[in-house]
Amino acid sequence: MDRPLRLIAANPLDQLARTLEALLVVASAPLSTKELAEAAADDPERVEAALGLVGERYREGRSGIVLEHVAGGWAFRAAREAADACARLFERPAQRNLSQAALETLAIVAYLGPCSRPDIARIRGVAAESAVANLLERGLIAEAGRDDGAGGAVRYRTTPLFERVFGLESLSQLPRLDDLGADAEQIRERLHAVAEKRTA
Amino acid sequence: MDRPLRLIAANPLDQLARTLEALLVVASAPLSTKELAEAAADDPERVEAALGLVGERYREGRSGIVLEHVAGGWAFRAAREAADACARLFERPAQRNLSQAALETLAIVAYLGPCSRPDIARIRGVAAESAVANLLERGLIAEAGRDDGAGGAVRYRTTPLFERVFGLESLSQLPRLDDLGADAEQIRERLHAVAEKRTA
Amino acid sequence: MIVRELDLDLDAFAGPFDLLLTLVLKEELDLRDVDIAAIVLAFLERLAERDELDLDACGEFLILVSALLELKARGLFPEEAAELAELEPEAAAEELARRLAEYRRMKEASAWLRERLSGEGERFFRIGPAPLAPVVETPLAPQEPARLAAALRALAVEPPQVSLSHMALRFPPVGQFLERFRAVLRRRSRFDFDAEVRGLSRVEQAVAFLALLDLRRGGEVEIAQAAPFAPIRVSRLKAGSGAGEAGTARPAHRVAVGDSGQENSNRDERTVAWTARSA
Repeated sequence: MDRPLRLIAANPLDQLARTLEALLVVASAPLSTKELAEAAADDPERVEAALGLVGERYREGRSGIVLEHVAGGWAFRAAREAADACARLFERPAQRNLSQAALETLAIVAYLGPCSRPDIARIRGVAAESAVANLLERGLIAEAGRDDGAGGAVRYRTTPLFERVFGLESLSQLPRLDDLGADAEQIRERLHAVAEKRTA
Repeated sequence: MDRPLRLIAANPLDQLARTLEALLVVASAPLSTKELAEAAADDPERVEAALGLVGERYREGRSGIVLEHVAGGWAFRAAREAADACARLFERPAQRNLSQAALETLAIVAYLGPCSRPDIARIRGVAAESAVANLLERGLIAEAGRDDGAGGAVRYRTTPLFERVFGLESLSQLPRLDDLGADAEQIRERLHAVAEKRTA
Repeated sequence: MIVRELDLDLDAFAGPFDLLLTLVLKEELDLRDVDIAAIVLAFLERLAERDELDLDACGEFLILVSALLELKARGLFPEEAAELAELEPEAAAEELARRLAEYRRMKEASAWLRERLSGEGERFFRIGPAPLAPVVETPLAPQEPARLAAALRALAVEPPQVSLSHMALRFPPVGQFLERFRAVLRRRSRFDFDAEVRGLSRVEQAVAFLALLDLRRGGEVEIAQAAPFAPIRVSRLKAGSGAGEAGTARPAHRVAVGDSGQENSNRDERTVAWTARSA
């Protein structure tokens, strides 16, 4: 049972194998033998050999971490015996709430119509990058052309998924904001004016 | 040399330890003992014990993968001996070359957070906008609501990534600031008390 | 460049800048005896020895020296100090001392963070999902449209009148008044100080008065007052020739520091301009 491990410990490739382990645990995509060899500053044949040692150590039944050869190279994955545990880790219950930043950004895009990131940042008074990226990733907003045609800032609009999540048949069903202005343009002006005061 | 490994193999916690390895290798952020226990469907005491085994196996000098306790949880990272190889292939997490302005801003947010840009500017005496944007982009700080609830200035707090990059188990590991012995809440209270006095 | 260690050689004090601050805050050194312009000059000379502009040092210096200047302004107007910013002078000084201490603690904290960072340079870890991790969807629970309306309404709320922004050490740069008085003196050989600063805030008047003292020390003006509380008359001492001051006056150094010139953040931004002249 422990024979191969003694071999690793005694093996001249052991240090290289440890370097490969380190590279693979940091990587967020599979690494090719060539990439591994360049990073380890060693030659590809030795890397292949060291990968054999790593594969021996990280295999099903022996370790919870398994070395896998996939298209594009080598990567670690979870052992199959831990599949249920991994499923429990990732299948978190539905996230109930949007962050304040996401909610504000979504409200701006929903009520004012297609808006660019600078537009959103101006109204919120903070950079909009992460909130916009987060909403894009969730599929609640999508790109909708550019300001002033080509070359302008990308604009975003809400998606059908947004309407489903908020239980709306269309954007016209959004709660009315008559107290803020008669139409989107007036509301936008009002928000701009307040935002300016806030930073003044 | 291989004795502890044989021990692991014989240990009743061995399967749990392998499950933890699997969870840690696929996780995208440090996992707390509680999260690990829930995913492994086992009890926290046993998880703690199994983590001991995992830590024994994945430690500097022994493996290219190292278990660390950071940002309130457990995570794998690359062994320090592989740092050069890693540096050839990967960006250092949140590039280490933070400017002085960024570091001061980070210190203020870490010690007094959540706090707003005006708060930061008041303490630093210069505008905080670009430093804040820079830290947001690196994921070291994140939005945390607004002053006085809605409509006020956006507040920021440090992220778990901040703790991870700086190798902190939690914010409580930050050194105490010697003089005055004032903790963050006291400082805040005093500031607000003074502000009220001034505007009274 | 470490501002706190800036070596000073003034009439009233010789030693590092932070010792001067400590003595002032402990009231062991009377600020009236301290020539702030000379401190600025020492800093500028040190700055000029370097090839590049050290913005961090400028930032730290400005906050420290502006605190000193505010203390001095209050000290020069003891009976008016209470009205200056609705704060008792002791309270003001204490507040400033506290703020300086706070800033210095944050500087220490940031030094600790920097050290920590360099020690952690060898720790590599993955950021983001593992290559072969299960792909996950985190479905969003059903949301209330009313929350969208509330979020937008909140953004339309007028900002509160009460803000911490006025807590920043905020007063007009001395240089502004130096220039203004010189401009007046190019047109007229004398002017009435009180008339010139009428309508300005107390703090502005205080800073204007500092500028006036600076002009006097520079030998540019003569100040006369018939009686206590009588109007202060300022008269030109040397005939300024066209562009400026002849003789001993060296060209003015000017340092303006903001944090990378972001637009649209006047509230955060403190751009302070100093005009330092040889004494």
